[in-house]
Amino acid sequence: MDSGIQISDILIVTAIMFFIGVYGFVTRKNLIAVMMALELIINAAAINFIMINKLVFKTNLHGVFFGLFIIAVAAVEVAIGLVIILNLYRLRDSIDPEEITTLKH
Amino acid sequence: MDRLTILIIIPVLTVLALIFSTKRKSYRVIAAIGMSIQTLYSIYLLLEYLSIRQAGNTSEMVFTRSIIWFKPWNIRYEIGVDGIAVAMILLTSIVTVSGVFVSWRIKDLPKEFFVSLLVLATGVFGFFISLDLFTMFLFYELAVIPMYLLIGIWGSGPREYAAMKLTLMLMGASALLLVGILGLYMHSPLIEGQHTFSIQAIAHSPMALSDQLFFFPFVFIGFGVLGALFPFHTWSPDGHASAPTAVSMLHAGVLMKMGGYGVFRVALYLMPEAAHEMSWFFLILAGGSIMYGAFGALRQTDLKYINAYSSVSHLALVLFALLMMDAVSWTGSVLQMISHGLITALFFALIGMIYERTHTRDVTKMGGLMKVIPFIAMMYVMVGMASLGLPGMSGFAAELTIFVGAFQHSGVLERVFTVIAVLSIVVTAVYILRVVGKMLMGPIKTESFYHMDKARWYEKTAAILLLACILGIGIFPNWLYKLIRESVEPMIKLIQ
Amino acid sequence: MNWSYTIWIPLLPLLSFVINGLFYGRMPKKMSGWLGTSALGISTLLSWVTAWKYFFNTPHQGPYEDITAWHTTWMHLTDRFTIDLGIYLDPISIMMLIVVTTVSFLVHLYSIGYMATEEGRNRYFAWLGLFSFSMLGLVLAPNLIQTYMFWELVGVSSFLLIGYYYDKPSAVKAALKAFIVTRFADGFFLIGILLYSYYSGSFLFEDINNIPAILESNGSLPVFMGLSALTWGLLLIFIGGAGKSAMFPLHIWLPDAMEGPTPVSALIHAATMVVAGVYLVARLFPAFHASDHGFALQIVAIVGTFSSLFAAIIAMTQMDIKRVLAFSTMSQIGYMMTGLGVSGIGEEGLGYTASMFHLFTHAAFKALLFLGAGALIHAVHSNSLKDMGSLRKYMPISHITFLIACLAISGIPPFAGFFSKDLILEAAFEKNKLIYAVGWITAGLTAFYMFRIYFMAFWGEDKVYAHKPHDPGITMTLPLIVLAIASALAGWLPFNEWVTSNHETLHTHFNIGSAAASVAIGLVGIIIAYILYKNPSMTPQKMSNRLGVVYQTVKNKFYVDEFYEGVTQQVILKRIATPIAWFDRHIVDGTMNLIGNTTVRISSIIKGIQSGDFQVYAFGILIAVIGLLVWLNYFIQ
Amino acid sequence: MTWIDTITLMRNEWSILIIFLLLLATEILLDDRRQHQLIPLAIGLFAVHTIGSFFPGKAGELFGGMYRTNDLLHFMKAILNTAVLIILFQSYHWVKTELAPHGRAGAFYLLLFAVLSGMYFLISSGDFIMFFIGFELSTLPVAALTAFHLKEIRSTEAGIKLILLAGLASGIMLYGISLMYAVTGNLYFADFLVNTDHETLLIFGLVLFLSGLAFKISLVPFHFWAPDVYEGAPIAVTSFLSVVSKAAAVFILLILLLSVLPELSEIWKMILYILSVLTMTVGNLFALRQTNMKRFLAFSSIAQAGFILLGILASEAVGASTVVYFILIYVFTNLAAFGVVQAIKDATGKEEMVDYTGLYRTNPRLSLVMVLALFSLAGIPPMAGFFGKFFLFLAAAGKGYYTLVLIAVINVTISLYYYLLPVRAMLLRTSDAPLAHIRSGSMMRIGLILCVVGILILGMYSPLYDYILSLTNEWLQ
Repeated sequence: MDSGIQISDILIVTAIMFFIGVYGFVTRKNLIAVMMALELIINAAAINFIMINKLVFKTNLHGVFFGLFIIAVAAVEVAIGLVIILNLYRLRDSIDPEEITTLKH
Repeated sequence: MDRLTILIIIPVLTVLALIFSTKRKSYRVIAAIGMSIQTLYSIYLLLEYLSIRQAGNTSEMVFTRSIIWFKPWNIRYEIGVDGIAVAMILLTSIVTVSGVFVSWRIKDLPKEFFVSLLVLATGVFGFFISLDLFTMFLFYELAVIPMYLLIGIWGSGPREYAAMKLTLMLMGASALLLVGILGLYMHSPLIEGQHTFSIQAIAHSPMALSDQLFFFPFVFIGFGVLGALFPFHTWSPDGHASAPTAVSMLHAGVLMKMGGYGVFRVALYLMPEAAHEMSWFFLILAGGSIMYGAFGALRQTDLKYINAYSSVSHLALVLFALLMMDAVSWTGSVLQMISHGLITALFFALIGMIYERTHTRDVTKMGGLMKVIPFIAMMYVMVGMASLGLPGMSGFAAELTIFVGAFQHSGVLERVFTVIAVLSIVVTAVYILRVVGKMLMGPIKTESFYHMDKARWYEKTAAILLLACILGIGIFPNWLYKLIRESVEPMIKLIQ
Repeated sequence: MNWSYTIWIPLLPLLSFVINGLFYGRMPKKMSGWLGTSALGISTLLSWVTAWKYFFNTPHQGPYEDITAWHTTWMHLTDRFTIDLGIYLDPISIMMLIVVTTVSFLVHLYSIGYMATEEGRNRYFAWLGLFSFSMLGLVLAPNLIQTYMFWELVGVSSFLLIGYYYDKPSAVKAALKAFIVTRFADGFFLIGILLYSYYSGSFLFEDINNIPAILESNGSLPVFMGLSALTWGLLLIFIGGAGKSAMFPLHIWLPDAMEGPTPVSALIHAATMVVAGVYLVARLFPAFHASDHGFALQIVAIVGTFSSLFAAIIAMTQMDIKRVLAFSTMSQIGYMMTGLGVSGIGEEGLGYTASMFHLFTHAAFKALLFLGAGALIHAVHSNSLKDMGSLRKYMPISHITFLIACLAISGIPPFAGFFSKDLILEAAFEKNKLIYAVGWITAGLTAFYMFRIYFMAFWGEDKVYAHKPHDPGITMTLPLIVLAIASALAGWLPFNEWVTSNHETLHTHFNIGSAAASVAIGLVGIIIAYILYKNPSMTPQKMSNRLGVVYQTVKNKFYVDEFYEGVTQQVILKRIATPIAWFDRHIVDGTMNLIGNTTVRISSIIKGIQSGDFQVYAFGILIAVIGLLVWLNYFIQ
Repeated sequence: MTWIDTITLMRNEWSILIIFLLLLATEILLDDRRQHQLIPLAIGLFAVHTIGSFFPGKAGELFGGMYRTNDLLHFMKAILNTAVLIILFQSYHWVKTELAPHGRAGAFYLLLFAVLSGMYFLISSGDFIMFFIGFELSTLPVAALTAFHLKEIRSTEAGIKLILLAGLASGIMLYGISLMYAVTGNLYFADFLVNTDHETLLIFGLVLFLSGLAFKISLVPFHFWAPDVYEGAPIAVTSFLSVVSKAAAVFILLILLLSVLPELSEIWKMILYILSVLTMTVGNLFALRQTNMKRFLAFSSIAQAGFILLGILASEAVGASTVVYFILIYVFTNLAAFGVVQAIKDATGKEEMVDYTGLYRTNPRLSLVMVLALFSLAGIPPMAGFFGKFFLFLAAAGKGYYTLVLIAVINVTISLYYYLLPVRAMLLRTSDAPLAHIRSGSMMRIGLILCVVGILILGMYSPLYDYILSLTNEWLQ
């Protein structure tokens, strides 16, 4: 069955996602929120892969598998990230990006 | 083991001996022995060379040896000497050995001092024997870096500043030089599909004029900085002022000669057309700074500054003569390099001795030293006379040759600057005699100067050795002239 | 005939220099003096022998030929420019040989006594040996470069000897002045040599003097300001000569040079070195004469004449006996230059011969005057004429010899000076009346100032002396006597047979008129001096007061020194050297430092980028990515 | 493809996996008090592994081209192994005293080896999936290592910065890959760009993708994380980051550009050109005024990366082999410097440049090692660094990048200035309170001696360079 979705639409959507993610990444004042923004970025890529595979290159499943791997790895990444953030929270009870600027110049 | 590599082996072995020796007293002895052997060996080399020439060997380079090093780039350990190189090697060894003697009483970290001194010497020797641009460049940098430590650790005054400045300016120069060398390599003739760093090979098929015009300035300035080319000479006064005696000797006596030698062997020899095209510009720089340096020296009161500026003036004369692109003046400039090497070395040695006794280098604070330290004072007068070109001393022979050679150019620019160069000897006389009059003659100014210890044996050894060479060349210059001239001849033929 | 032994004439003094120099300090007392003296004695003997052989014992018809007695290649620059060291014998070089060795020998002898009490005696004799060697090398030179080399060496030895009392500031100052002024002249000398030899293609005198050959080998010579390159070369060379011979305006070093020991003044600054300039012009006489119809020669004549008058005027006012003699030397050398200047070649070569003759006689009586003055100074321990008076009572020998010298220099027959000076005046008379007039007046002035010092020193009222003056010992009186005999009789030598411009006998005819004139003016001078100074009186004082500013100007040597002082101090040092030094330290070096500092400053300006806030970093990355995209787009389109 | 192939071709991966499992097992068995016994085991095993990795293997593909290897790749892995081995030697004392007591030594080694295996896969990845896995595996655990000092805020901060920015980078990179995928429809390197013309989308993808890699090599302006992380992380990790992961990233970049994306060369050459200029210059300018040795070395290694790009720009065999050669030299040189920092930190806990004042008088050997390392970094003969740099410039000049070379040599001069600053502190100056004499342990000594030998020999010993070149030639056939 053929839905009316064009690849261009997908790319536009994911591009928007991507930039929302970046925006969030740069602006959020809470590390957890930053992590979430990061997820947006990565998932934008994942969606790209899957949809491109689905809509353009139907012959094989490279994109889909790539998508799966991306999800897995993203999970790992978040896990490690959260652990470190947790540790930070233990050291000084705050997860504000502004706090962690002791290393500079 | 071929003849020339030994020139590198001896200092390296000496360095190793120093590193593994532990007795504090023995360092200087080891260094002295090593360098004496080196000197004897280079004299032997000279004789060997002469005999080979006698035997009728007319090839440009002798004792040549070429070992492939980095095949992909066709980089070779290619060595060989002609008369010029032999002369420079002899100069280097003599200056080095007297430098070792002068620094006999070095207090702080003697081992490290002699090690760096000898590493420097190694670099210089390697530079003079190498016929491969890569090797040459390698030895060049090897020779420059120890200066930083030598000035920085054992220097006086604003030593850190001086050392850093000297190193950066010379290394900046070598950066330019590197670009020039790469250019030479890339435009060198293809031998079995490979470019080459070999000087001889490049010289026999130079690159197109347009490329030469691009790369010539890089190489000329790159070496010129080391040869105190205006306006890149300012490292040398500060460097001299802060450097310990022996280092000033090597620095002015040998290191700066590498500049002139490089200009001569690489810039002019490998890019002659460009040299002809651009000589006017550099002629103005060099010819101008002959007078410039002399007048600069006129106003200094610090002995080392005076001699630093006089070096600027004399080395400008060297570059000036090189730019004349004429057999006689080239020979003259090599002569001038050698004679100036000996003279400045002796100058700085004596300054060191005087400073050791008076604890000042300010001319205006001294006076009447002739009475208390007659030997050193007399030596100073003599070397001063040599430096202002008194006949019978090496300086005169060199300068006369340069002037005669330079005068064979009837071009207006050449004429004007030749006249300026000749008149500079007047200014030289003024600043030299000013020092002699103020410092050595006249009444003794300071109470403490009445009793100074006389020159010690090692000081005398160094001074007499150098003065002997100066006089020897001055009275019998012809053999040296012949030696150099015979090597200059083919180069000139090739580039014209 | 073998002349190669002549090499020993210069070598022996060199030997004495080397030995005295090396064993300086370890030498027993007096040893050095006798060593030098004996060395010079031998060379003197040799040179007399040489002269005898050359003039009387060489079979020659026509001119005396030039002999290269010995030579070796010093530096073989190119086949054209080969620099030889050699010994070149011809009439003038042999004449100079006689002068130099004899005077030097006598001075050595004299110095043994004069310097007996000095500490650095060995040093003194070493320098003396060095000087004699260099001077001999100079006169024997077969080519210009050798001339120049020894020219420099005599300069140095003169520097060292003037600065003999090196702890005396005035002596040091004088020494430096002498060296630097002459060195300045030598700079032009060297340029002249190079310029000339570029066209002549050789340094050898015979090639240089052979103008026609040069002209046809070069085709047309470049002309600058109406003078050919050769003339310019000769003029530059003459500057060198003028420097050494203390011609105006390069004379300022000579009076100060009197700071040296008196025998040195006698040897270097009266008899030998200062006439080197004259000798040089004589050497190149054919060239001077031929190029541009002797234009350069006219310059020589003018400079010479002016200097002679100029110096004579100053000499009348000086109170220091040695300075008077110094100026008189300058004036007499002026005479010699005039002689050369007005001379022609061949049969008109009277001036040449006369000048050489005067050089010869002048060496004798001027050396005598200086040594005599030395004796006086030795006796009264002062240079000033104020401290001398009626010394004739105490030191008869000195008195007689000094008187002879004065008569000689004043040109009173039958003493030597009369003949030579008279010949010069004759030559001048034929050439140019004005020059003759000046010379004639100068002769009068000379007589006046010489007898002024004579009367002031040996007559006048008795002064109070620390200890009674007396004639010096034999080593000092002997030279006086010898020289006195020489300056009395040298005039009778047949110079016109020996030393002539073309080496052939020159037929001179004694011109009674001009002789009478010059004798007359001489006598006038003497008489005036007699009236003024025979018996102490206030008249000289009054006269000088009446002259006022003029007198002051003259007494201060026309303020020439002050002028030079101003030029060197104000212009060269303040206006040129100081700015250059400043420029170098601040502008050139400043730029280099600026480059370094700018780099460091930039790095501290941009440090803010590394703010430490990772969100800023992220933003930076984003910008970078977008920037790259834009940049690439720009390229792809 | 037989099972035997999988072993021979993947022997590095297998052996590291075995070591990994062995360590895991022993760690589980050992109780925390005896943890330190783990250390010699780890080092010993890994030493064997390293030596083994130098034997040339055989070339081939696995898993339908997802994994491919050849002698050059083997050699690259060997380089990485050597680096890690030296780091293990140098970190011995630190692990023993800081980690083992808290029973964290095992974790450290496991993470380290995990990262290393990730790099193996990254280097010999045959398609973008494998590449991505390798890339993440060689990044994420490092973040954990960076934050290994749980009690230190700086360490944690560094960890956070690394993990987040790395995430961002990989996100960008993934997006780029996806765009390229959209054009090519293929993820295998082997025939990645066949029958595709250069659409703008592809170029966009390429740019985003390269940005990701540039981040890992810490090229300006993707370098911001590097100094902070380097300064915050434990020295062992810092040296790992600055040497090993940088090396791995450069290798894969080299492989991708030269063997996968050669058709796009004029595009990526433009990108690398500007990146290299920026990297050299900015890196140097920042390094000028650093006072903390680790941060100082961080910026210096950023600048060095800029020089490496010259080699990649030169491309072809000579360029590639020069890059590998330079990396090899760089490994020894940089680790020597970090080793000295580590030794001094272990003994005195100091890592500021001022603390090094007058070091030569008390610790001549250590400071000599440091001086040699710095001179080598500055490219002073006869140290190896000189040859590496010279050849890079030579390669670049060979392609006519004279302007770039000129910029580079000027940067070398600037870099000389700041490399001389520690030398000045250690040799030229004398301090009234210098650091006491340090007796570093035997392991540290072995590590340092290895480095010094490398610095002195590698440059002069030309056959090595010929060998690498021959490998590169094989690979590029």
